[in-house]
Amino acid sequence: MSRLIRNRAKTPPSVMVSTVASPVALLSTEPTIVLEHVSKWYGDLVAVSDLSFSIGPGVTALLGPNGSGKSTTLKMISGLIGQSTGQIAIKHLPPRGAPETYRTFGLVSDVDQLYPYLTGREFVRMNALLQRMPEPDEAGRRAIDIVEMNYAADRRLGGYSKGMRQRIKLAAALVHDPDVLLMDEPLNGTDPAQRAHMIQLIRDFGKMGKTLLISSHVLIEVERFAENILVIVNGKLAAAGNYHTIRERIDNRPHVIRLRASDPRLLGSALLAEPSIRSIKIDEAGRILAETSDARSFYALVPGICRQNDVRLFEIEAADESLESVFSYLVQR
Amino acid sequence: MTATATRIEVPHAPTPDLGLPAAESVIETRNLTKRFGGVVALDHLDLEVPRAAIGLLGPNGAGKTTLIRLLLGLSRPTSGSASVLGMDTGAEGLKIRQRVGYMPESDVLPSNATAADFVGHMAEMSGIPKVHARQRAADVLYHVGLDEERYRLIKGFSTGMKQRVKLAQAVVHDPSLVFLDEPTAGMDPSGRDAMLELILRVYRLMGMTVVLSSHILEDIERVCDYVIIINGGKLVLSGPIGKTAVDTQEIVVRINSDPQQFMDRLATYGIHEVRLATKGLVTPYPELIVGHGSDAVYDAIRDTAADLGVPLRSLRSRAHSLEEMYLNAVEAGALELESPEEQADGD
Amino acid sequence: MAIEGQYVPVGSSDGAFGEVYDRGYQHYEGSRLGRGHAVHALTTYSMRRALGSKKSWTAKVVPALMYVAAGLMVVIPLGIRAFLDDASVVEYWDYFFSIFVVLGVFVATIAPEMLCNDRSENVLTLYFSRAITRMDYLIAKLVGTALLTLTITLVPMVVYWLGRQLLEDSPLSAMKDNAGDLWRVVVMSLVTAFYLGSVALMISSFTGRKSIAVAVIIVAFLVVSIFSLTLTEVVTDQDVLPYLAILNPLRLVGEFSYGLFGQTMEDTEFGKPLSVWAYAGAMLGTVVFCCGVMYWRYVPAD
Amino acid sequence: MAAFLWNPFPVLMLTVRQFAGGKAVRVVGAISLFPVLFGAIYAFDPGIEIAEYFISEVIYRRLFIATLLPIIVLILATGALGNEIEDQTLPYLTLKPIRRLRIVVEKLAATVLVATPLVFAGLTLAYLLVYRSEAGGSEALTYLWAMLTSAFFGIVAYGSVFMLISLLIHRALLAGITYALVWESLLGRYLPGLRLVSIRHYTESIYVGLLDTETYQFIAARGDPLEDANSVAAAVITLAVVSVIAIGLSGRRLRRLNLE
Repeated sequence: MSRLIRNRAKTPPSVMVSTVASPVALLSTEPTIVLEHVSKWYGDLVAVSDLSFSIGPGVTALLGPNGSGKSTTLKMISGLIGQSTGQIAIKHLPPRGAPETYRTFGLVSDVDQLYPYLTGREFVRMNALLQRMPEPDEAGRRAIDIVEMNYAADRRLGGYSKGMRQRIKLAAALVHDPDVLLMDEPLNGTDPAQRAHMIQLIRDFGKMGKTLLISSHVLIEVERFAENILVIVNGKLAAAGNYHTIRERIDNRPHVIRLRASDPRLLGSALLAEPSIRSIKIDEAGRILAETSDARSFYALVPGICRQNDVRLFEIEAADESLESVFSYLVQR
Repeated sequence: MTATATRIEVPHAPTPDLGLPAAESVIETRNLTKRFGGVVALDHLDLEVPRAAIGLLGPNGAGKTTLIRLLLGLSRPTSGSASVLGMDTGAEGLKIRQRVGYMPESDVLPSNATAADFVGHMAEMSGIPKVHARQRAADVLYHVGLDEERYRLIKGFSTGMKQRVKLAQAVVHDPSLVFLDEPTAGMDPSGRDAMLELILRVYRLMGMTVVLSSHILEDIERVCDYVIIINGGKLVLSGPIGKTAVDTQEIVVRINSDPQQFMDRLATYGIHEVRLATKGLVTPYPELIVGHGSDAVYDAIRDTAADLGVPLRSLRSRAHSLEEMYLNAVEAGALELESPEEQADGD
Repeated sequence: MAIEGQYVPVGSSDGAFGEVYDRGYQHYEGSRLGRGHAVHALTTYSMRRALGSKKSWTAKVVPALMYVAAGLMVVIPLGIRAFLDDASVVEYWDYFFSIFVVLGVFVATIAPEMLCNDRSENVLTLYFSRAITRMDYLIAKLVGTALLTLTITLVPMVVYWLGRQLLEDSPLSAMKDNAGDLWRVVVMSLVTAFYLGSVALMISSFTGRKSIAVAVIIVAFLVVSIFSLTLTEVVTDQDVLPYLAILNPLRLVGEFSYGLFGQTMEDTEFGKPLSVWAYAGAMLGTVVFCCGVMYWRYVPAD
Repeated sequence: MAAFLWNPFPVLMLTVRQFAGGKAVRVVGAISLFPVLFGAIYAFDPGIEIAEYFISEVIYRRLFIATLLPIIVLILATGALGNEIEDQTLPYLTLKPIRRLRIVVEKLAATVLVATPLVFAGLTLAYLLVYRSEAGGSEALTYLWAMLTSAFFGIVAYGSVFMLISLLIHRALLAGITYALVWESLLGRYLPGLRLVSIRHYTESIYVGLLDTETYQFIAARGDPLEDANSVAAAVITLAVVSVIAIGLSGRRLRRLNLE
């Protein structure tokens, strides 16, 4: 493993994170993809600056607002564009300059054009041939089965809908059974049925021990296939790891919890007696919004308090623990 | 399944009269059919769309884009008829298009023009005199959230900014009805929130009926109050969203401890209809789904948690999410038709 | 509510006046004009865009150069004539013949600007979702192209005509005598503008890529010219020969100008020239043919 | 068709399908029919010119080599790689464990494979039409042989140079047309020095060299003979070197290309 370099992680003011433990954000024991001090600039536009992280097997979501350098990073990892400084390695091989690296990973890019004059089967088979697979037909058939595209395999790509194109692109990226899958907005343009299927595929590959790095914008869907996230803001690493733990780390934002009960006023006043409660708000619909510094004990206390005061509890939910809330905290300036 | 999205609250403004008796539906189709060669894109579609924020759903190739083009009077139906704002699409296509806005899904903006110049031009193309067009374009671009960028070339715009310009050109001529095709596609989370809020403003504040076609069901849930699902060119389901009876709802509980112990304890309170959720979110906390939402059940859950001293991470009732409604209506495995729309448009 | 249009007594009032105005979205109460306005707007907008207004500077270079070239072709002979009275002067009928290359490049640059971007960047979807028909779109683009071409054919010519009259000893009487030349100049510019404009537009309607359209227009003009010239070597019988001129755009424009002014070109490879009507007919026929092709290419709706 | 070729040369077959599927082949086919058109005209009225002069000077040297050949190869060669870059489908080839040089070579092979039959068909048909009326005999056949061979070398050389251009600049087609029409035909005539750099000159040298001198002297005297023509061997070697250099540069360029 290349020597670990101290990553001078300067914490942005809006997100007070308890000290960054490991110098390089290690997400697993045996890393598959390693980036060290990677930067990319176009003239005076700095797209990515001094990025260091490593990703292991399982599903990792690459998140970040538009223009944050997220897709530039994915393009550098896949070898589409060269980095200005730093090293990138996929299973110890550099993505640019060594064609052998392309055996180890498959890329599903967000580019929509394909070869309209080829049929789905021909397209996937061509990818198998270019990967120098011994049995291209067999590999093609297996990949098309996985993405359930047999019914349209012999139709021309020109007539494919957006969802069908996404799936045949996945088949092409899978045909050489790579250990690593890089996917740029794979759910873009798929309809709910296709999306449910694609999410299931991603989860299965994750369980199989493959390493998946997936960039996406629709966080409510990311929650359904990834627990590990890598957030890039303004070209810098904002956060890495399990998003629940990350939420814990953001301790300058008190946890907001929403409750609905039979007697909100009574429950509210009872809760105020607890030392860890910072504030209680009751909106016109009678919902309670409680801010607490110690979420863990709060959840344990509430049932007891309700019973003592004979208040029926209808709803209790963290108002800002969803990936969307965590993301919005991380991206603020 | 997915957490129900929080609704965006926007103050209600009086909706202007559309020169239509209130009850009359904004869009009506009578066994509307459209065939491209052998492929049937729309199959005897009967629709009555009220004046509301309408979600238009359906798998890729289900006929959504074809329907929108027909309603805009851009293509002629093979058989049957359709009327928009009381005007027949076949005969009065021009008049309809003067009072209807359309935000297409694909990239349709000229890269080598400035936003203000182009939106102003589009206003003129809808009959607004040159003097007013410039001023309205600047106003509308400001309202969709573009400040000084509106005077820069579109080619430097991010996806989010381009979507805003597309929305601006759809509403600049103050239409009574607006079709929005995948308005939030490709936008980052904060961009999506802003765009959904804009769409609600267009509906509530500007009083325009909105037909929103999107694949992201969460957006539909947050904005629309009426939904239409089309599959294979046929109407599969249409009706208001989220108005299902309370007692049919299941209760979803997430605890931070051994689920079996919790379920046994619950049994002592006489609650047996409990199962462990499998699909759902990737979450560290096990999720239990309890049968039906009567008061006794809520108390039982509360008391079980209090007895075991277990942190009750989440407790909420859940109507069938729109996604379930959608998947049942469309039966996930529906064979995907040769998508006629793609061919029809691409020349 | 905001006080509509009244004088807002801010300064003088005794502090009783204070109003917050609704800056939010307002409905449009103004007048709404019909298709005519939309077509007019599209024509003027297309013309401005074709010349590169509100675009990066590179789009403005070629049209500007062509205007300069056309301008020089007029100013220089006038200048010479002003100083050396008896200098031989460029005749009206020779003018188009000499600046045909400038005209060709100009048209080959602006015609693709008119059509290709709308197709390649899918802006057509927006245009056809507005209150115009596909026919309106075509008319606006054709009229726009012709008008633009006129600015480089008619305007310099009229200036040249005016210049020559002013140089006469009694300009006013000269103007009356040479009025005949003026209307011939106008006719010549109009027909040529529509002829070159429609051919270039037709070619541009086939592709979304401007570079290909420009290339094909130039190559088309060249190949047809070379083709007709090569044919003259092959075809020997005299009565077929002149019809070959119709194939060659440069020759066609030249012969038409000469015919219009009652001049005859010296005996060229194309043998004795036909009547001016033949050439006018050929040009207008080409215009009609091009419009038909564009109609077929754009109008069939679904 | 030709499925057996997919396995050894996937990129080649892909490009052949690309040409077959698109407008390129139809446009190129139409252009390569031009010589046939002239052949037909000649057949219609053969009296006007002697066959050798017409086929050699009018059809082949002035019409074909000067304008048609560069344009035909240009459309195919710039399309082969240029379209993939513009449509952003190139990563399906470059992000694969194969050498970039092989991609360039297979793309070029596809261009030659598509251009050659069309060009040969056009020329041969024109030749037959022109010689239909006269007993050509073996001596006339040397014209056909010379035309096809030199055309082939022209295709390969133009192909590799135009492919390199399509990798270097964005609007390759426009640049190619300016190169072919302005540089080679117009300037070539007035600035003799340019000959050393123009592929057309070498192609013509091969053609002239292959014609045994007596037949050509008789023809050349009538038209404009090719000044300081190189020997066939020299011309062939030069074109080969030019092609190899262009292919090498294309491979290097493809390695460095940033596919935004």
